[in-house]
Amino acid sequence: MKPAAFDYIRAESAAHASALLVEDENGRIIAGGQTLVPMLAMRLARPSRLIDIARIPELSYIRDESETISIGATTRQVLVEKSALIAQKLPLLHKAIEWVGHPPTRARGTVGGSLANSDPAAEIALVAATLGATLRYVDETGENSIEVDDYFIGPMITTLPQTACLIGADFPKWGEPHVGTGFEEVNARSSDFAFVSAASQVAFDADGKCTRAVLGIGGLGDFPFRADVDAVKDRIENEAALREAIGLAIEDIEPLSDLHATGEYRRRVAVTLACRSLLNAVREAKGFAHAN
Amino acid sequence: MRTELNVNGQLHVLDVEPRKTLVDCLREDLRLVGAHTGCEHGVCGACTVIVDGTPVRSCLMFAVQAEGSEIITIEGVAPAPGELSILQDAFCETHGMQCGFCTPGMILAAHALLRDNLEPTREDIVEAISGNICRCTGYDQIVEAISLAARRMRGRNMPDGVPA
Amino acid sequence: MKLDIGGEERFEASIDRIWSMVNDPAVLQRCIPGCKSMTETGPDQYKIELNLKVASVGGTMEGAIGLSEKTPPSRCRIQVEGAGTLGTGKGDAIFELREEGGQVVMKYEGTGDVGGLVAGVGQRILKGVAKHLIGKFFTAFRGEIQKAAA
Amino acid sequence: MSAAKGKFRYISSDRRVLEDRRFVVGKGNFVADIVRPNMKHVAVVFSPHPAARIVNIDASEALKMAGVHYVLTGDELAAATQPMPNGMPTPEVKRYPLAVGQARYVGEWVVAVVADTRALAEDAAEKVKVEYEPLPFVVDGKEAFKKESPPVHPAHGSNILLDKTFVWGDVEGDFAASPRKLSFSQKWGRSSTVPIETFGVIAEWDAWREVLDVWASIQMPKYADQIATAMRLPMNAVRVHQDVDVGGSYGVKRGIKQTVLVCYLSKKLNVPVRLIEDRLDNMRGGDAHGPERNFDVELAFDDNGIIRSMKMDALDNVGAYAGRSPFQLGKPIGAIVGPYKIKSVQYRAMAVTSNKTVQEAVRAFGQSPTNYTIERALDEVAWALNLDRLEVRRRNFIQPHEFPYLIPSGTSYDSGNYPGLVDKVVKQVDLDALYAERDRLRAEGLLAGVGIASCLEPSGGNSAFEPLLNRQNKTTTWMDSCRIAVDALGTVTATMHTTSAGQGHETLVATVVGEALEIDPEKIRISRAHTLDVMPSNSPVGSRMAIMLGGAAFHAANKLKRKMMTIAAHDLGVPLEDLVWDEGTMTSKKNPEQKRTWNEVVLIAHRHFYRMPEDMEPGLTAQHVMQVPNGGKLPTDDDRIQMYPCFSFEFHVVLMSIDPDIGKPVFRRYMIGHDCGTVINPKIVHGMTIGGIAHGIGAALLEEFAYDDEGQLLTQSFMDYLLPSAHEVPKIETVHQVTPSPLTVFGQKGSGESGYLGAPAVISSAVNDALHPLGIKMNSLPLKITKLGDAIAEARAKAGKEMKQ
Repeated sequence: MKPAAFDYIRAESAAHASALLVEDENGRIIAGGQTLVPMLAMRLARPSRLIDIARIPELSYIRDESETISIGATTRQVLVEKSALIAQKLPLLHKAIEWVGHPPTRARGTVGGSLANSDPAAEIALVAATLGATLRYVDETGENSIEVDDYFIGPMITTLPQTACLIGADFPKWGEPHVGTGFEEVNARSSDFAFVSAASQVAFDADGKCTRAVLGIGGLGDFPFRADVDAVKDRIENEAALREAIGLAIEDIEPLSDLHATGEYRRRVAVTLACRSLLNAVREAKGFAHAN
Repeated sequence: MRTELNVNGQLHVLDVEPRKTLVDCLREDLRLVGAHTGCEHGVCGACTVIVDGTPVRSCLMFAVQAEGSEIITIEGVAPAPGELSILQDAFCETHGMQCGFCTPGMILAAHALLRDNLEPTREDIVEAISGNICRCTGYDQIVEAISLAARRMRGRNMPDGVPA
Repeated sequence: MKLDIGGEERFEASIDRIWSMVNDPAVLQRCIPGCKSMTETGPDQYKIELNLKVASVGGTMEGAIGLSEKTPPSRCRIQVEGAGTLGTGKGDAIFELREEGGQVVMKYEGTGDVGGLVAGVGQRILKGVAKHLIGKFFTAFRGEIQKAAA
Repeated sequence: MSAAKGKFRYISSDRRVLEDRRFVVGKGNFVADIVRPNMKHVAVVFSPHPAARIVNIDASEALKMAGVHYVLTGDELAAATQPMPNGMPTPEVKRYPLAVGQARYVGEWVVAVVADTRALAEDAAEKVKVEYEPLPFVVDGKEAFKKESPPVHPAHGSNILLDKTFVWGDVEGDFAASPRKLSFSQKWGRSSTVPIETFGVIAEWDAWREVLDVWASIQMPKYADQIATAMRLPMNAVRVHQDVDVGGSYGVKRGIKQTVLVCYLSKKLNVPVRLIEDRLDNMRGGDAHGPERNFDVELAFDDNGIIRSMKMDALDNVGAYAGRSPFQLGKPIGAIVGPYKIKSVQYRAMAVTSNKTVQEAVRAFGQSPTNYTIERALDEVAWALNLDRLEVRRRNFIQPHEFPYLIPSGTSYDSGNYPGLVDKVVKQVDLDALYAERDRLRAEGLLAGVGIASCLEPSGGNSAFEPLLNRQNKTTTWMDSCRIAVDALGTVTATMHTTSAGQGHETLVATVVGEALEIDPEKIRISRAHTLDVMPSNSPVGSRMAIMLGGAAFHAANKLKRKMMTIAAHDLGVPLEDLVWDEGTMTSKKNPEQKRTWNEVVLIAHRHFYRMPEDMEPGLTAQHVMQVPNGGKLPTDDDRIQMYPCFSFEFHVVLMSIDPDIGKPVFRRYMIGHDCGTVINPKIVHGMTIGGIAHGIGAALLEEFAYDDEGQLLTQSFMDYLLPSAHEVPKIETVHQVTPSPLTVFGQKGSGESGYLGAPAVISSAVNDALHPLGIKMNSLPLKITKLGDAIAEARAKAGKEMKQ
């Protein structure tokens, strides 16, 4: 399990990384490498050149912007895990991050790497899909962005242009007074990719009325996606109504089926987890107010 | 490719192929063979070393990427030849191993935990070593070793946070 | 690892046009993802060289492609077989063309069979990737139709 | 252990393990740590087909590459070496390190490439073009057994390597006389021990000395013999270095094909050659999978739950070649009735070849699957009669006063107190409270179950199954050895003659020698001889080292002690019987003024020959070769055999719950009662037991070498073959009991396979108890989440429908 030979270069900036990709279409960006290196070792991936962006200082940050929490592409997952800002302002990501791999992989793995590698069951991707994050990148035309809804295509495949270097992701902050989150996942071992996962965020107004609810489901389809539960937000505590709405929302998804979980399993458990995550989010929102 | 590696406080100047993983470089070029290769795809943790203060998989990192980082391997943990660190001694006290193959990685994972947390719960310990597979012990005596080391380190006449 | 392949595509073109495209090695070469070369070895038999690339994953393959059981302009069978750094692959599908509401409907159904490295380490994502590659084929195929129309 | 306290000086006391010091600092001596000058590296090309004729191999591209030295094919290797040993009398099932003419499973090694580095060898391996013609194949064991299935080895004529029915006792009579009968089937899935260190080997041929040096991560009896045979070398030309630390084995580190491959290459190229399997090589082509076994069982019992007779069919799908794997059906014959008084047994042992990876000896050598089935049988009887599962076990247990107990298949159990340990565990775990907790969880809407398993661990391994299953094989010698020397300055060195994979043999020998000589074990140096400095050993298999190496060390130490006392007695002019030994000082009972110290005797033996007794050799060495207690006989004509001598006992109780919507089983409580006789080192035994349970948890819930219908192995990496991490192993409580064996020097029994023998059985028992209210049972391992989840959903849907009707 030794990788095929490649060249290595440290990019000085995202624009430099993109220029290097323009120069050689078989180049590949590496940041934390926690997904890419196993593929290199197995020779599933064989780039001509690795373009290392891990040390570009301006790509690692967690910033509180007016509407969003903005996270740099090479921000290590461990920094997200330990960030008080994330815990406070992006509680869903805070909840999800501990499900990502295990401590040593979170020490190297980056937020951008997880988004770029687009695993159907990746937790950060799921949170991005659930909250409707915006992904920013640099390519030869300059800085651009893609909405997460237009981003994922399938396992490892995204709409990110071939010459692009992802630079960050902006996760919308919710301004409501009472926000709750829920994150549920089933896997064989806690560090494995989820069979299915569900992430929810709900907001309640001061009168105890649910004003907003979002739900994302991972591991079920080719990529994590947002399922529409807006129609049931008035009945958000009604489990039967939730189950029905979720069932409808995922009806057209062709579930993944593999050695570890059948398609039927994934579809069935997706409903259960989605429902649980929503109810947990509701409980949390009603239980205490998130000071935003 | 010319690469400078800072390992256990010593600077090494090496010529390595970019495709050489850090673990292979440590083992083959520096002959520091305490980090072991168990899976070479980031699951087993036998190759764990400490890079810039955190335990990482040295099989998921290329040596060329490690330039400029501070690397600590198991060979850099014992205070002196023949003298064990508190943690290493605790692993001996509880027999927190059998074949010894996962042991260096396990100790480094624990080392990093105890640097930040001298009062770890069982759950903290389990989480800290959850990326290190031990096929022999069932983990019980490993958890016990780390817990014992924490106890002993708490009792030391040293400020918290100073690694053993 | 067996993969079920199947679907339906609609094209704005005449059935004869689509038929001739499906049977044109030059078109196939341009549409099959990563196809580097296609050399005729016999009637409806070709040797192919692929340089597959899906995001990070990629590898070279050599193999053969054959068309058979032809009933112009409505039905044909395509068989592909290859081996390379990623393992082995086999595909066997029946294409059926019919006209419907001024469009041509292409129905395809068959199985793929993947062995070796990818089957052994990539079973989780294999189906998703296969689907993507088929999608890429048809995107390119549509491009060919437009190119011809332009 | 408390019973033993005071009786021993070092044995049973909670002492450190000598080996640990080198491991905690990363100074183990693993095979991958060893570098030989000018060493070359091997990578292999594997078959992507389950069955295919090898039409052509074109290595020209690979050979053109700089740094590439050789490309070896199966044809060349087969012409130059003997086929690898074949346990069964099936001469047409030939096995070579590289496929010859035909590949028989996905992952089989077809070509080996030698290059300056492993990375280069892999580069070159990609360039080797192998042309295949796919052939019909079979992957399922029951299919392979059928006459019409494609034979994996056409020359052999069928896939059947073994199909032998044993009848011990009046099975038909007992069945006819029993008022109740039941039957069930279940399957033990294909998993293995999967050590974190893969197999690795270095061979170095010295053409001038004519010695082949071998360093390997090996745990195999008769390794040097097998190398010499395969390489057609005299055995004294093979030097296996046994001081290589083995990074886990649990049975499977037996890489003879890997070894023959590098030995040949080293000889051919005249350079040291190394092959360290990478994880993919190991998983698909390391030939180290474990048993995959279908069971069909019929039971005859009475209304009280007393089982009179059992018919068990066991069919093992051994993979593409025979090796030793069919014998894994033979070893369980020595404990075929478990700890129960079943009077008669019919046992049909079937082993078939298929187009899957080859099996190797796995921890307990087939006993754990059989225990899983015996325990299921006890549960089935209880369910059939609506009796308590533990009560049924109690009624069938062999009682303490009945030992030695002869089981129908001819093996005598040495000692045991099964009800005693069960009582202790029941008390400690508070079984009633555990059931109450189960019911409380059920009331909360969870599925919850208590699992119970009481199993035996046969120990002190010999190979009595070999002559039983293959009458051409008369091997009945199965020894282990120890040599002790006291040097001229009086320090003690003990030598053992096998490798170690974490079992703490150095500690074992030091403790035993220390005990016998009454000196601090930490002062004893333990050395591992290479095989040209050899005494015979059969390596640590079958939980044998505490018994066999411990026994050999004890006897050697006593011989040494006797020699020292003889010298002292002679020097003092007193009869030998007059001397007492006290921490190495030999004192006259009659006249305590008269004594010789350790150092005085050392001086005499090494330097003052004039003070030595006549005819006594100078120096102080002693050695002992130990044969397995009560072993050594051939099977009787009616197929009865004394298998292993000692029988450890373990009793597991668990509480598990399953969220019915998810299907993931969760441990709530895990307790094991364990009795392996006198414990030599409590830390080691504890570790073995908990580690065995963890391994059993893997086999029961997570681990499987899964194949699809096309014969592809889908679990070649650790991303799909799932080993338990610290999260998956619960806190395990232990209860000890010591029932010494009358057959061993300290009363010790084996414990190297403990935990693993009962964990899969108890987990299955708990899960089936949890599923009981739904009216379903799981009949195969591993109990994967999706399998459970889907079965529960189906049962609930069915129940829902029935409710509506």
